[in-house]
Amino acid sequence: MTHLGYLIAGWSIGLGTLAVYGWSVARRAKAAARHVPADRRRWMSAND
Amino acid sequence: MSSVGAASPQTAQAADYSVSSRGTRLLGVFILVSVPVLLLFAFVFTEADDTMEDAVRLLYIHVPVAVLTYVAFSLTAVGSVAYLWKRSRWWDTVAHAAAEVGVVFCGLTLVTGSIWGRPTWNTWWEWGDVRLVTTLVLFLVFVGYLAFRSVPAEPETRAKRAAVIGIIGAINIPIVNRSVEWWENNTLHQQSSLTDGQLEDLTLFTWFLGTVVLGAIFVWLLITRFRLAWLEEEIDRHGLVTALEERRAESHVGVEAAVGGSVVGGFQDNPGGPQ
Amino acid sequence: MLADAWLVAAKDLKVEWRARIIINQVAPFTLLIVVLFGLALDADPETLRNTAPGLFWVAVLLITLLAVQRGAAIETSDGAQERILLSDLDPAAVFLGKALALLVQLLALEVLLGVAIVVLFDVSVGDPLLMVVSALAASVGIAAAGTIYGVLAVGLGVRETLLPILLLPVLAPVLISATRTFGDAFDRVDADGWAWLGMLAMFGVIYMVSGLLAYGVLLEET
Amino acid sequence: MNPANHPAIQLVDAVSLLGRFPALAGLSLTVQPGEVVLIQGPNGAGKTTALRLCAGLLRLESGHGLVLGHNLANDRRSVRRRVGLLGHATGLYEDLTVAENVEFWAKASHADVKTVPSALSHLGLPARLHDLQVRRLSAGQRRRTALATLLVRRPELWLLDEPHAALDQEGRDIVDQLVADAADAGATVLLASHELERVAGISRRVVTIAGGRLVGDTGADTAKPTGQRDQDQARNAR
Repeated sequence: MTHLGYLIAGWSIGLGTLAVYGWSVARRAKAAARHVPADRRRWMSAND
Repeated sequence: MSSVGAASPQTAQAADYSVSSRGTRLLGVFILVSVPVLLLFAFVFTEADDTMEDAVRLLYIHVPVAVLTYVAFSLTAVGSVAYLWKRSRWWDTVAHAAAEVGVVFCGLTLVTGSIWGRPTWNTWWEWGDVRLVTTLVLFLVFVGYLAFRSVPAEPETRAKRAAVIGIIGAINIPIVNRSVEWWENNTLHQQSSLTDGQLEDLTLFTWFLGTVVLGAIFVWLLITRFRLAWLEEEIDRHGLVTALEERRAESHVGVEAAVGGSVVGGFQDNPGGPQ
Repeated sequence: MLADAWLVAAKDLKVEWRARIIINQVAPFTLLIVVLFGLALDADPETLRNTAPGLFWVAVLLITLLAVQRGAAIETSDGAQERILLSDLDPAAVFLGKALALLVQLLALEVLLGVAIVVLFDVSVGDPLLMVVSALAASVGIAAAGTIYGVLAVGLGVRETLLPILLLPVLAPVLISATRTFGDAFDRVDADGWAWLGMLAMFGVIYMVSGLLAYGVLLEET
Repeated sequence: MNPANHPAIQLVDAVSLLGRFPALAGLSLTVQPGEVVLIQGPNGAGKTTALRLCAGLLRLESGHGLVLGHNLANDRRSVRRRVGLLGHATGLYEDLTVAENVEFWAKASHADVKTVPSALSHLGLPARLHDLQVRRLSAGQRRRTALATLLVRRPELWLLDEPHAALDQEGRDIVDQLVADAADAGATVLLASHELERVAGISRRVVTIAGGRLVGDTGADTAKPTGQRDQDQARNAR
């Protein structure tokens, strides 16, 4: 396979960034949810 | 996102502060399953391109990410217009979440495009290319948008001004695109590659799959980011309720002080005044 | 409304004429930019002539930042912005007035900058009319966008640092187009300057309309 | 709007924020047209915020508010055009002269520019000061100039935040006269001050706020020399 280095770099940066970003958003949201009363986190019951 | 994807509804207990819902958990599972499938298609099932050789495999992530960038910024513009129209916090939050996810996707568009351009065009960056320069300017416009949003301000003021910035940013896209196109109309981009009929069915399918998978990631991120922003505003409101109670308590203590303890003279020493 | 716009523009210009901030501080800065470019580009006459159009407009963008900040500071120094809200002035008229005042100041500085570039970089102007008309069209767009973004960051306390990142990317099309028209006017690039003028005019119109519509929303602080 | 049918100010449980601080935490206050009301309270009680809310400059976070018949929730712009607010900032341009400033704000309020000289002399600003740049004025002279910009506008509701601050005895007397004249002309005046004894003479009703809420509302009888009360009652009856 040609350009293997570029391929690995491109895909790993792409998927890696999305994973790290997604993880950080989920973590921040989890931390934020601690400070909000359960009844004000309204989408949870609405979607479930 | 893996942690959320793995969490099943049964494990969600009262002490669980995860912001996932059944929808996002299903989406998470789908993403975890489909990413390896996409990788299989992108690296194993499809053939190398005649001219780009194996570098074409980068396009299976680059193109969907680029498309979703424009979706995200369009969503910011829609949210901004809807906010100014309806003045609802929901739309402001949509615009904010879309802009942040959009900046991440826009950055990835630039990076993956650059990595693809190096072996293909033999350059990391090409000033003459319309889409490259447009995307870079767009990136900077929305980095500015996020910078503005991160400044502490009264929420309503910030929402209104951010909406204007978001709309102007979106208006700017076609203007920048036009001007760059005129500037150097020798674009290096394979403008016809999707339409000139030389593509194999499998290549086309992989592109489609890439759009679906990255679209799912995009939606998951958008929803989760929206919920984060929503929670942050709820915290703010909750803080306001507490502050209001404290403030009201002051009015009972403050009666005697109000009548007796007034300071003669200066008007500068009033902390209730505008800062 | 035009009378109100003129009232605001005349006030801004009168304040500037008294305070001389633009004349005493920004104008010398303008010359300084030209000199710095000359030093940075190794004093090679041919390079200087080739890059003169771009240098001119980059310098204009830097000046714009200062002029916009100054224009916003006039209103915020002692709560005048609030008084404007309490007045009968239509926000669109205020926008028009402030943009007009900014335009006049930019044009004055551009004349200075143009003379400096022509003299110091030894540029020969092949098409003075194109140069003048395109500078006018570009400045209208810059003044309109600058006025919009000038009020955006007011009241947030970080105007100085926020303004460049918000305003400059938006002005990128002006930089591209105006550099082309000047390149053509200086006989430096093979571009149709008059066609680029259309782009500048379009930019000016779009931002003028945006400002007229959006200024009311932005002026109101809370 | 017929002022006779509306209170000049009607706030019900008004909450207003400064940043994220609830400066007004449920203020209820009704002021009838033609009334002169003094708001007093300790530092940080919310006096300034109350005036700015009534001027249409602040958003009503919750509660109801009507000023001159306009709803604060959706028509603050109409309110802003009919009030005269003297705040802590004077809103003057330092580099313009006294006359230029007053003329600018007169024109900006679409008021008659010909009344500018008389307004300036009414505020005790002699002709030699008219062509002086505001940056050369003392704090008291600035406040007089700011009051002159309000006077040319003839607002229906005067909102004066510490109007006596920085003024000498002559200036304070002028302000008192200004308030009396405004009330005579049928305008409503709301003053905020913590110098009760200074302003008590010009106001019939004293409202006390603390912690962003109303804690006291004494009508005419506590803070008013008897001699003026009848005069005031006659005035209000008109």
